[in-house]
Order: sequence, then C-alpha cells, then structure tokens
Amino acid sequence: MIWPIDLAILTLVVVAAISALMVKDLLGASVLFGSYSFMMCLLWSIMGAVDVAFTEASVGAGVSTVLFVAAVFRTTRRTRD
Amino acid sequence: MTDLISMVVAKYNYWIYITLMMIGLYAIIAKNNLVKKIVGMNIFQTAIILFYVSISVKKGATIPILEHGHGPDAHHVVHAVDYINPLPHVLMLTAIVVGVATLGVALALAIRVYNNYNTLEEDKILAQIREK
Amino acid sequence: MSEQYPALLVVVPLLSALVVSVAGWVNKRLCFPIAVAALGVTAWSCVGLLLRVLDEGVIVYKLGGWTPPMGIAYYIDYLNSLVLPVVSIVALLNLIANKKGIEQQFPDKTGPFYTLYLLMVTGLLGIVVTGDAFNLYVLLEIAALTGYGLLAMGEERAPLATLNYLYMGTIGACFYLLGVGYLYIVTGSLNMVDIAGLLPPLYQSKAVLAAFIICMVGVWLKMAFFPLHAWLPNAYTYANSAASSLIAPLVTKVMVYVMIRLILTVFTPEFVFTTLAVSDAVVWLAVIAIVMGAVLALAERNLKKMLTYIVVAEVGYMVGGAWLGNRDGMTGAILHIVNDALMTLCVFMVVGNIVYKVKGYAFEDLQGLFRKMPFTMAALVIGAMSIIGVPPTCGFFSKWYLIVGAISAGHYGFMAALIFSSIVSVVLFFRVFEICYYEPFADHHGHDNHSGGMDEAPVSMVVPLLIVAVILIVVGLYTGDIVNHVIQFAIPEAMV
Amino acid sequence: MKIIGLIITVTTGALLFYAAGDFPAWSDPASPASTYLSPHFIEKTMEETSVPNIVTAVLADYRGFDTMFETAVIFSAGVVCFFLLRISRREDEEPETRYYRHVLTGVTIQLKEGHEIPPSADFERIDSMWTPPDLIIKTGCRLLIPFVQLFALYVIAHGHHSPGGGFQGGVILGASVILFAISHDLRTAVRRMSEKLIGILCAAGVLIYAGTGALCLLLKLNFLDYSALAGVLHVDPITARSHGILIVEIGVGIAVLATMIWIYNNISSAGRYRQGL
Repeated sequence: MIWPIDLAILTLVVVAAISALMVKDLLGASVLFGSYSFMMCLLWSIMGAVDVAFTEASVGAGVSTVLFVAAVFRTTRRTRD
Repeated sequence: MTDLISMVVAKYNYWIYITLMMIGLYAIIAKNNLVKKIVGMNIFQTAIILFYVSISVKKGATIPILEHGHGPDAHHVVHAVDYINPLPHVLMLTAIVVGVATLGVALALAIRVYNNYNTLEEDKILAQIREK
Repeated sequence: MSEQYPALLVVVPLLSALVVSVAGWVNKRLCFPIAVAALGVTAWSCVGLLLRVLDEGVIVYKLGGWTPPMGIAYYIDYLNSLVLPVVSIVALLNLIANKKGIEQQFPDKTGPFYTLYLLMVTGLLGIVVTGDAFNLYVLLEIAALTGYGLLAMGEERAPLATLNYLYMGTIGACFYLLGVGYLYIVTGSLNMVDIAGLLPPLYQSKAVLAAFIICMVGVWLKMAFFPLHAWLPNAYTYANSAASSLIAPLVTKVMVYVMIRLILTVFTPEFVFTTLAVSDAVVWLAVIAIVMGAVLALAERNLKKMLTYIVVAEVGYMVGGAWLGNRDGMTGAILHIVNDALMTLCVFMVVGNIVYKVKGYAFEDLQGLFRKMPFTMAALVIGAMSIIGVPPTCGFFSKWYLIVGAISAGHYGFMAALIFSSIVSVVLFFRVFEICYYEPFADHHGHDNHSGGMDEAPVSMVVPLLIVAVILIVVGLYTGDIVNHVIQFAIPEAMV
Repeated sequence: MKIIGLIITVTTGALLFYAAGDFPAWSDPASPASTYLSPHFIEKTMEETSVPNIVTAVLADYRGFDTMFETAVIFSAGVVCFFLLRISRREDEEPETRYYRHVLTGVTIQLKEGHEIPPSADFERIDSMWTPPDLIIKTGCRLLIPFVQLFALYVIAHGHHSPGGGFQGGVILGASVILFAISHDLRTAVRRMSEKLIGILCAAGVLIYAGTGALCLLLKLNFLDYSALAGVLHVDPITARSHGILIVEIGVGIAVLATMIWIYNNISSAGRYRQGL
C-alpha cells in the first residue's frame, strides 16, 4: 500500500461526498455521487478487496448513477439545498 | 500528544468511515430534497461497507485469491497470514447489492411522490398536504 | 421429511414467490391458489416444528452442510418455535381474507402483489428462525423492501409516508449491520451462539458496549419504539388494507423478537441487566411510549390511525416488559408478541372489511355499522376486549404477567402506565362502539337508503376474521399451557 | 430539523469515536477477526471446494444461504419497482396523435384520431419528443456492446479463479443492455427484450439458485449442500461443490441482469415504457 495515494483518495472521498450533498443541482449531485462511488472503489482495491471493488465499480459507479440520472430526468433537476 | 497522533494515524480508516457515516446521517435527517436524502442514504451505507473492508485488511498479506490454484503444485500448504481476511468481503458484496436494491425502490418512490405533488422538496409537499 | 422442516419453512414461500411471479405473466388466476397452498405448507411445517421442539428440545439445522460457525445454521429453540406458527398463521389468514380486496384494488397487478407478499413472509420467517447475525440483516432487508412496496400502494399520501419509512428503516438496518460489524471486529464470529460464548471476557470493552447500543437503536427504529416511532402511523394508515393488516401485526412484533433474541442469546441477560444497569432508563422510556401512544390515539378522529398509535403503545409494553429484567416481565413480553400479533391482526382485518364495504375509515363513516356488519363488529368487540385486557381474551394474561413483573421489579411507573393505557383503550373503543351503534342522522330522514338491511362483507373475508377472533379467546384459555410448556424454557435459567 | 440532525449526528459520532478506541489496531494480523474464522476459510477452501478464489467459495458455498437471499433482495427490488411504477394499459391513456418514422428514409408520419400502423419492419413508433439518436454514439455503442457482453460472460465463468462472479457479470450484462437503451431509445430496447421475458428471467435466475438448493434437499442432504449433486453430475463431492457454485453463479447472473434492466426500464420511463432517457 502506498500511503500518499491512500491519503489522497481518502480526502477525495470525503470531498466528493460533501460536494454531492452541497451542489444545488440534482444532476450534478448524481454525477458527483458516481465519482464518490468510484473513489470508494479505488480505496477498496488499494485495501485488497478486489471483489468488493469490482462490484462497487459496476454497481455503485455504473448502474446506481444511471438510475439516479434516470430518476432525475423523470422528476426535476432543481433543488434548494 | 504523540499517543494521540499515533492513535489517529494508526486507525485513520476508522475515522474516515465515521466522518462519512455522519455526513450521510446528517443528510438523511436534515436535507429537504428527497433525492438528496437518497444520496445521503447511499453515502451512509457505503461508509459501513468501508468499515467492514477496513476490518479485513491484514499487514503483509495479499488479495484473497489462492496462488497456484491448479497445476503441478496445487496442494501446497496455504498459510492464513499470507491472505487477507475474505469473510468481510463476502458480507459486503451482499451489502452492496442490498444498497442498490434499496436505491431502486427509493427512486421509484421518489418518482411516485413527484407525480403526486410535482415537487421533490419535503416542506413544499407538506405545505400542499396541509392546504387540502 | 420432518428433519427438513427448518429449511422448508423458508424455502417453500421463497420458491412459491418465484413461481407466483412467473404465473402472474402466464395466468393471473393461478397466483392465489399457489400462494395459499405455499403458506399452508409453511404453517404446517411451523406447527410441526413447534411440536418437535416440545419433544426434543433445541434443533440445529446446518445450511449447506457446513458446521457452524463456518456456515450458517438455524437454531430452533422454544422462543422462535413459538413465534414461527404465529407469523405463518397470521400471514395465511390475512391472505385468504384479503383476496377480494386485492383483486378489487390491483386488478392488473395481483401477480406482483402475491409475489411481494410471499417474499415478505419469507423474510419475516427467516428473521425468526436464523441463528446467524449477518443472515438476519439480509432477511431484514427482504422484509423491509417488500414492505415498502406493499405499503406504498394506497392513498395519495402513501408514497411519501413510505419513503420516510424507507429512510428510517434503512438507518435502522444499517445500524444493526454496524453493530454486527463491531461484534465481528472484537470476536471474529457471526454466529449468535458462538458470539455469546466469546463475549464474556470482553464485557468491559467499549466496542461491545457500542455494539449493543447501536444494535438496540437500530432495532428500536425498526419497531417504532418511542421516540423513534414517527414513521409508523402515516405509513400504516395510508397503505392498502391487505398490506397494513399483514405488516402492522407482524413487523413490529418480529422486531421485538429480534430485540429479545439479542438480549437473551447474543449479549446474555447478565451483560444487559447486570453489567450495563440501564434497564430502569429504558423502562421509563417504555412508560413514555405507552402514555404517548395512548394520548396520541385519543387525539385521532380516524379508526385506522388510532389503531396505529395503539400499535406504538403496544411496542412500549413489550420493550418495557423485556427490560424489566425479571422472569415474569420477560414471560409477559414474549406472550405479548403472540397475543399482540393476533389482536392487531383482528382489528386491522376489521378495518379491511370496513374499507371494503364503506370505502372509508374516518369516525363519521362508521355510523350504523353494528346493524350493517354485525359479524365484523362482533370481531371488533373481541379484538378491543383483548387490547383493553378483559379476562377471557388473551390480552388480559400477557398484561397480567407484565404487571406482576413490574411489581416484582419494584417499577410502579410501568405498572401505572399499563393501567393508564388500559383505561384509555376503554375510552377509545367505547367511543368507536358508540359511533358504530347509532344510525347516521341522514338515514332517518333520508330518501331510499337501504336502512334496516344487513350489508356484511363477503363470506371469504368474514370467516377468517371470525377464526382470528376465536383464536384470541382460545389462546387466552390456553395461556397457562403456553407459559408452562414453551415460554418457561425459552428464558434462560439465570433470570429470576 | 437542521439542529436536531446536528445533535443526533454529533451524539452518534461521539459514541462511535469513543468505541473505536477499543478496536484492535488497524491491519493487525493478530486481531480476532483475522484469527478466528478466516484462517479456516483461507486454508481449507481449496481442499473442501476446490475454488481458488476464496471470496467466491465463501460467498456461494459456506455462506451460500446469504447469497440466495441477496438474490431474492434484488429480485424483490425489481418486483417493487414494477409494482409501484408500471402504468397498466388500462390506466394509461394513449395519445390521440401517434407518430411513426419510416426507418429507411427517416420520414415522420403523424396519424390523428387514434389511427395506427400495424407493426412492421419499415415503420417504427416514436414519441412527440423524439430526438434522433446521434450517429456516432449509436455506432460506437453498437461496436462496444458485444465486447462488454463478452467480458461479462468471462467474469461470470471465470469467477472461480479471478475477481468477479455471477453478480458482477450480471450487472455488466445488464449495463450493456441499458447502454443500448440509452444510445437508441427505450422502445427499441423493449422490442428486443420484452417486459414479459425480463419478468420471467428475473424469477428464473433466483429459481435456479433456490432450485439447486432444493435439489440437494431432495437428494437427502441439507439445503444448499452441493456435494449432494455428486451423484447427478458424476464427479466427486468436492468437484461437485465447485460445479454447484458455478450453477448458482449463473443463476445470480441471470437474475441480476434481468432485474437491472427491469428497474432501469421502469424508472427511466416512469412506468410508461415510451421513450426512456
């Protein structure tokens, strides 16, 4: 494990999580959530959990994001918080 | 002071998971937009998955796939210290699946709510209900 | 075959759910018979299992043939063999009773409805029977997800109420999962019995304490224990009647079962009641739950919502009884799981019949129902008697044990709360009876109304309801046997 | 609400921080989690199941019962989405004016007062908001999708030896169909894979899993004890376990594939199955 990469990804995870919740546009939030999931997946593959990382890459970063975008497309992008 | 720093450094994964979990929990309770709450819910779930994956890490061990699985030396002795603990990974595969299932149901419900009230903001919906 | 009962009671509803789902695409009329047959087999194997446990004691069933703690195992002891028949019989009777209502409300979606119904029953039975802490989480999620689906189809406000339930339910389940993770990190095991064996040296550990608190909060969220109950009334009120009369009796009770299982098996009573010494605080919380549930029920002008607040109060009974920390209180709590499931089923099925005929459940819709629907109302009277706690019905006996437990624990606040809530229940139900007894004003001077005629719900709805009402009395009469032959062995010897 | 949320969050966080102090040090090989159960899995998996990927072995065999319910969870999510969103033909008022597009020339025809063109290869039904799919995206996706599906099949079949398995492969397969639905439109995708087929596949996948378990039960061993299959497959009990894992992984793959598409179809069209994204 290379600690600078680990540390950088850990920070990015937190940043992505906070910004997914802060951004005032639901489409942006879903895309940021996808990036959060992908960062998480990288983190897990660093920790050696290859199967979990693989699943998260396909489910969290892939299908979940598509579902979010689809739902936002069917409802509204606007939000106040 | 050095104790504190060494403790912070030694378990930093646990601190990150707690931070993420609190971010998610706060979003579920305090956010007003229904889809934002769902995002918070997912962050909450992945934080717990991060916790479990952190349990499984073992210093100096490799991924839990046996080398020399088949072939000439298939039956050499395997040492547990060489491989990461696989059990939490298994549990978390299940938890990820449960997470995406919950996400699907939550989004379906959010669409139903939007069809009824034409908004996703909780306070506006409650105001509409009160007017009736 | 009888050694395979433990697997059958979960596998049969699961397989039949899949078959029903396929049948829904081919021929809709096949769904109902398959579902009833599957639940019948399940109920039969649950009863068979209870008899076997009475004969031989604890049964261990190894899934996949792996010895625990490597694989997952089922432990069927006196506690869950008592709860299993209740869950399966409640589900079976409710399904038969609601056939007409389901077909009336979802003409195109009966297939998915029965599928979800069976999956929900699978989940609930699995929760009760499993001996693995993580397996319980997965089954919890099955029961929860299908529950969201069933509850959300109802009135206009149902989706929002269910979405709130989903947020709270997910937090609850995740907390439980986190608690299991904490146990895993300090013991390295997931098997409940195994964890209980590994824990004693760790009782002073902060991680075990946190695991216990987190698990309890998660389970309390799921069972709507005051002050975490906010999701329950709306979610149950606005749902369709078939779903609410399945979920209201079962989900909260099964979660109470999980709490008792965690206390008795995983963390053991010594840790919970001796090392922790917070039981007084929890019982006081239960007192508040009972009082608030009763008071909020008084404020409602709507039968179904009133009943949901009674459910909140009943959860207070069971949590309080379990946390009194003595034998009588625990007996009362376990007995009340059985009784409360049955009496909640009874009153919610009454609401189902009323909704089917009258299309409403507000107090003004109930006028003149004693004349119109005499059998339904007779069942309501018996259900209400049981909730109030009038002797021949079963509700009296569990309340009796709870009060005895409260006295021997010296917790007079809990006793007072029980009596207070009984009195409030009397007021609540006699107000309903009064409204139902008098004719609507308009009918006397009205034009052509079918006044005088009986307008009872269909036979297929009334007969299961009357069966439930009879069961309420029969269980009441046989309480002594249940306590002496089953519950007594379910509580560890160490508890006095 | 914000203040209540903050209070709850801070309390829970404080409890968790407090408890984390008693954890064994991170990545410590001597922690209970790494010394109690997992050594058995790591050292014995090869002997007992002959699967080198320990995660797959534990997932589908030692804890196969969990995984069966995991598949049931995903199946129930699909059914719930369908149950909640799908608008039945009876409730869905068809628009009075319909649009058709001639596939070869791209000419759009508008038919008023409920007239219809019988389904044929020349004309395709489109919606009033229809936008032509971009040629580059369409061709690119058409090139990409077979490779994605091939990879997914590899992931399912090779789950015994490398990361992956039924679940990941199924999601990738589902994603390839979703990619098709996005790059073309939902109507085309549904025409290729009808709703009924998806619904039946969903149940069939879980049925393969639970049915394998039930078969073991019929062969006089416990539920999901794959070594019972040895007689049926004509192999020794340990290889039978390995084959049993492969069978249930395929079941998981089918169930997940169908459910992902089902959920996407319902959510992206809000249950109307018209246009999609």
